[in-house]
Amino acid sequence: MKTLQVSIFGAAALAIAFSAGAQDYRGQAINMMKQDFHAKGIAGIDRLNEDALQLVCNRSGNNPPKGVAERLQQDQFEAIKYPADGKFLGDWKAGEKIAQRGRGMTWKDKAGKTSRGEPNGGSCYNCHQIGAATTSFGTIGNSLLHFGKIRGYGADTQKYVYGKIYNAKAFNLCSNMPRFGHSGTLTETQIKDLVALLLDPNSPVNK
Amino acid sequence: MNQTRRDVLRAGGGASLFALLAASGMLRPGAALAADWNQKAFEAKNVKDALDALGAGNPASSNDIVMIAPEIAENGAVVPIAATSKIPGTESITILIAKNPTALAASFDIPSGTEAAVSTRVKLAQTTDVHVLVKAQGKYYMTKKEVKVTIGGCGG
Amino acid sequence: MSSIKLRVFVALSGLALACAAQAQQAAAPKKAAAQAKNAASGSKSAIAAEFEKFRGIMEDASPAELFEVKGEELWKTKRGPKNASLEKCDLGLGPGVLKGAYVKLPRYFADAGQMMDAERRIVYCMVTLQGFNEKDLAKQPFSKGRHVPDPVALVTYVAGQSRGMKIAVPQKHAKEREAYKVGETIFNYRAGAWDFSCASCHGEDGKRIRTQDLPNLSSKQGAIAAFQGWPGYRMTGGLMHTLQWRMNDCFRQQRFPEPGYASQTIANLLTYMGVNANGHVYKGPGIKR
Amino acid sequence: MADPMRIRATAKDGGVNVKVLMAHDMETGQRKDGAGKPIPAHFIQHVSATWQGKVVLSAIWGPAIAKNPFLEFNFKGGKKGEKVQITWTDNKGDKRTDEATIN
Repeated sequence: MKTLQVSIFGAAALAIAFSAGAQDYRGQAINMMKQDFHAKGIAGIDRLNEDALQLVCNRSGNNPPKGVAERLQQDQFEAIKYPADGKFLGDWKAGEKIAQRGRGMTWKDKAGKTSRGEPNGGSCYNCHQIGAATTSFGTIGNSLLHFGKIRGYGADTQKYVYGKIYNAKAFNLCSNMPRFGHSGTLTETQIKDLVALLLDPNSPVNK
Repeated sequence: MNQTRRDVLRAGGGASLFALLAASGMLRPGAALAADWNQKAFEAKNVKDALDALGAGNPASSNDIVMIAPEIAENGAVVPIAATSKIPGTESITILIAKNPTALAASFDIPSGTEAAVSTRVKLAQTTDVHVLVKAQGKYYMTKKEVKVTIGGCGG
Repeated sequence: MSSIKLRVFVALSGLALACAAQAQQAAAPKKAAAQAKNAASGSKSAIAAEFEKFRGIMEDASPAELFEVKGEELWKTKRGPKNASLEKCDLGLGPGVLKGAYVKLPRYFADAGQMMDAERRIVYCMVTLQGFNEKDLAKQPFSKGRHVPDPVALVTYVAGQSRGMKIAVPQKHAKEREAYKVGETIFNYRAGAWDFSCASCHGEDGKRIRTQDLPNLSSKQGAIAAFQGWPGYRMTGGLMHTLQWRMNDCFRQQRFPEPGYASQTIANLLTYMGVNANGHVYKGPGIKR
Repeated sequence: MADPMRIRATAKDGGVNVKVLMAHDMETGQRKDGAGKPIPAHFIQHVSATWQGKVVLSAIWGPAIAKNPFLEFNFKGGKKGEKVQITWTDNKGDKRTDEATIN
C-alpha cells in the first residue's frame, strides 16, 4: 500500500495534539502485534503499519482535530486517479456482480484476484442496501437504494461517486469505508461499473 | 444374508438367539425387515419412488401424526425433526425429504413397549416438504410439512 | 456452478467456508434475493423466535458434548513425551481445579509471567507437563475436515466445567488491568489494506453484515453475546471451534496478516471482551450457525 | 477408531428417555474435496438400542442424517441403575457400541 506523506505542518500539529499518556498502551499494543503476527499469502506484515491517515484516526479515536483532518483529506483527494478518458459510467450489470462479491484481499486470496481466480469484489452489499432485489444487505453503511433517482444523474455526481469509491477518506477522513481504488482492490473499470450501478438510470437501483 | 445384517444380529447375541427370538415371536417381522438396509428405497430420487420401494404405495393422509420441525431452518445442514404417531399399533416411523438428492432419510422400527416417537436431525438441501410415514397394523399413513432453508451471512 | 447445485453443495457439504453465504449470493444474486424474500415473508422477530426455539432444542443435546467427552479423555490420559496427564494443570484456581476456571480466564499467570486465555494456558500445560512441542501444536490448530486438534476438545471440556457459572474475568493484578487497556487498543487499531479494526464491524450497536447481526463488543450486552456460545459447534461444516479460531478468522476478514496461535495479542483481546461480559451466567459450549 | 458416543438415559414416568449423540461424519458421497475429487460416502446405516437384552429401537439411516447424529426416543419399563446399549454400524462396516446407566 502507498503511504501518504504527512506534511511537516501536519506532523507538528499531531505532536501537539496527542501527547503520550502516563502509560503507553498504544506503543505496547503495536509492539505486541508486530511480535505476534506473521505474513501469510498476500497479507504481508507491512499491513500492520499505519499510514498517516490510519495513524491520525487511531490516535484521535476517529475524531481528529479539524486542521489535521482537512489537510490529510486534501492529500487523499489529490491522490485520486480519475479515468483518463473522462468517462465515469461503466456497465451496471458488471457493477452488480462486483457489489455482491465479498471476496478479495485476505490472506486466502491472490494478488488482484480472489482465491477462486475471480476479480476482487467490492463487498458493497455487506454494508449497504443497494438494489431492491437483494434483501440480505448489511447496515454498517447507509442505504444506496434509488441513489441516482434521489441525487440526479449529472456528471458532477458521477465524478463524486467515482472519487468516493476510489477513496472514501478524501471526503470523510476516518470513514469506515475502505479506499477501494487507493488500496488497489478495484480497477478503474470496476469502479466505473459500480458508478453505473448507482447512477445508470437503467440500473435496478434506480427503478 | 448380507454383512450388515449379520452385524446387527451379532449385536443381538448371535444368529441362534435371533432364530430363537423370531420363533418365539419376540422379534416381529417389522424389526427383522428394518435390519436390512433397503438400498432401493435409499436410492430413490423422489418421495413416490421411495414409497414404492418401501412397499407403502399411496399412504392415507393422517392428522394423528405430529411432526415438529422448524418453519424456517437456521442452517440446512442440521435441522431438528421430531415425529410422534398417535395411531394405535404403530410399527415404524419413516422420514422422507422431497427435494433432497435422495428422498428417504431414515426409518425407525418401534417395538412394543417403545413410544411411537423419535427425534433426530437431518440435512436439507433446499426448501422442501418433509414427510413422516407411519406404518401401523400393516397400513401406511403420512403427513408433511414445508421447511424453508435460509442462506446468508458470515457465521459465528 | 448453478445456484441450485451450489446451494446443495453448501447445505450438504458442510465445508467450513467463513463467508460461504456471501459467495453464494455473489454467484446467484437473483436466487439469493428470492430466498431472502421468502425468508422475510414472516416478520423478522418471528424468524428470530423460530431460530431461538430450535437453537434451544439443539442446545439441549449439543454436538459440542461429543467434544467435551473427547476432551475429558484427553485431559485424563497420560500422553506426550513426558507420559503425563493434564490433571495437574493449573488453570488459575490451583492444579487440577476445573470447576469455574474457564469463566475466570484470561488471567495473569505468574509462573509464565504472561496473560493467558483458556487455550493458551492449555497449550502451556501440554508443553510444560506433557512435553509437547509448541510449534507442532500451532501447525494445524483449527478444526478442518476430520481433523479435530487436541486443544479444541480440551478447551471444550474445560469450558463445559463452567456451565451455569458467572463470567468473572479478573482485573486484580496490574498486568490484568494493563491487558484490558492494551486489548482495547488492539480492538480499535485500524490498519491494513482496508483500514479496518475489530471495531469497524463490532464497535456499534444494531449493525449487521448481510443478514448476520454483529455484536458490539465494546458494550456489555454485545460482549456477553460473544462470550456466550464459545467454544461453539458450527452447524456449517459440523466443526468445533474455539475463540482462537474466531479471532483468527476475524483478522483474516479484517485483511490483516495472520495472528499467532495462542498469542499474547489474542489473550489481550479476549481479556477486553471477557471483562466487558463480566457478571453474566455462562451457558457452556454452544452452537453456532 | 470411532470416537465415543454421548448417551443420556433418564428414568421418568415409568419409562426411560434416551438421548444419544454419535460422533460420525455422515458423508453424503456428493461432496468434493479441495482438489475436486469426490469424497466417498461414509454414513451410519444401522442403529439399534437394547435394554436387558431386548431391542427397544432399531433404525436404518441414509446420508441425510446430519453430521454427528442425534437420536431421542422413550421406552417403558426401565429402572435406575439398569443399562442401555446403543450400537451403530456404518456403510464401511465400522461399528461402535456404547453403554449408559439409567439415572
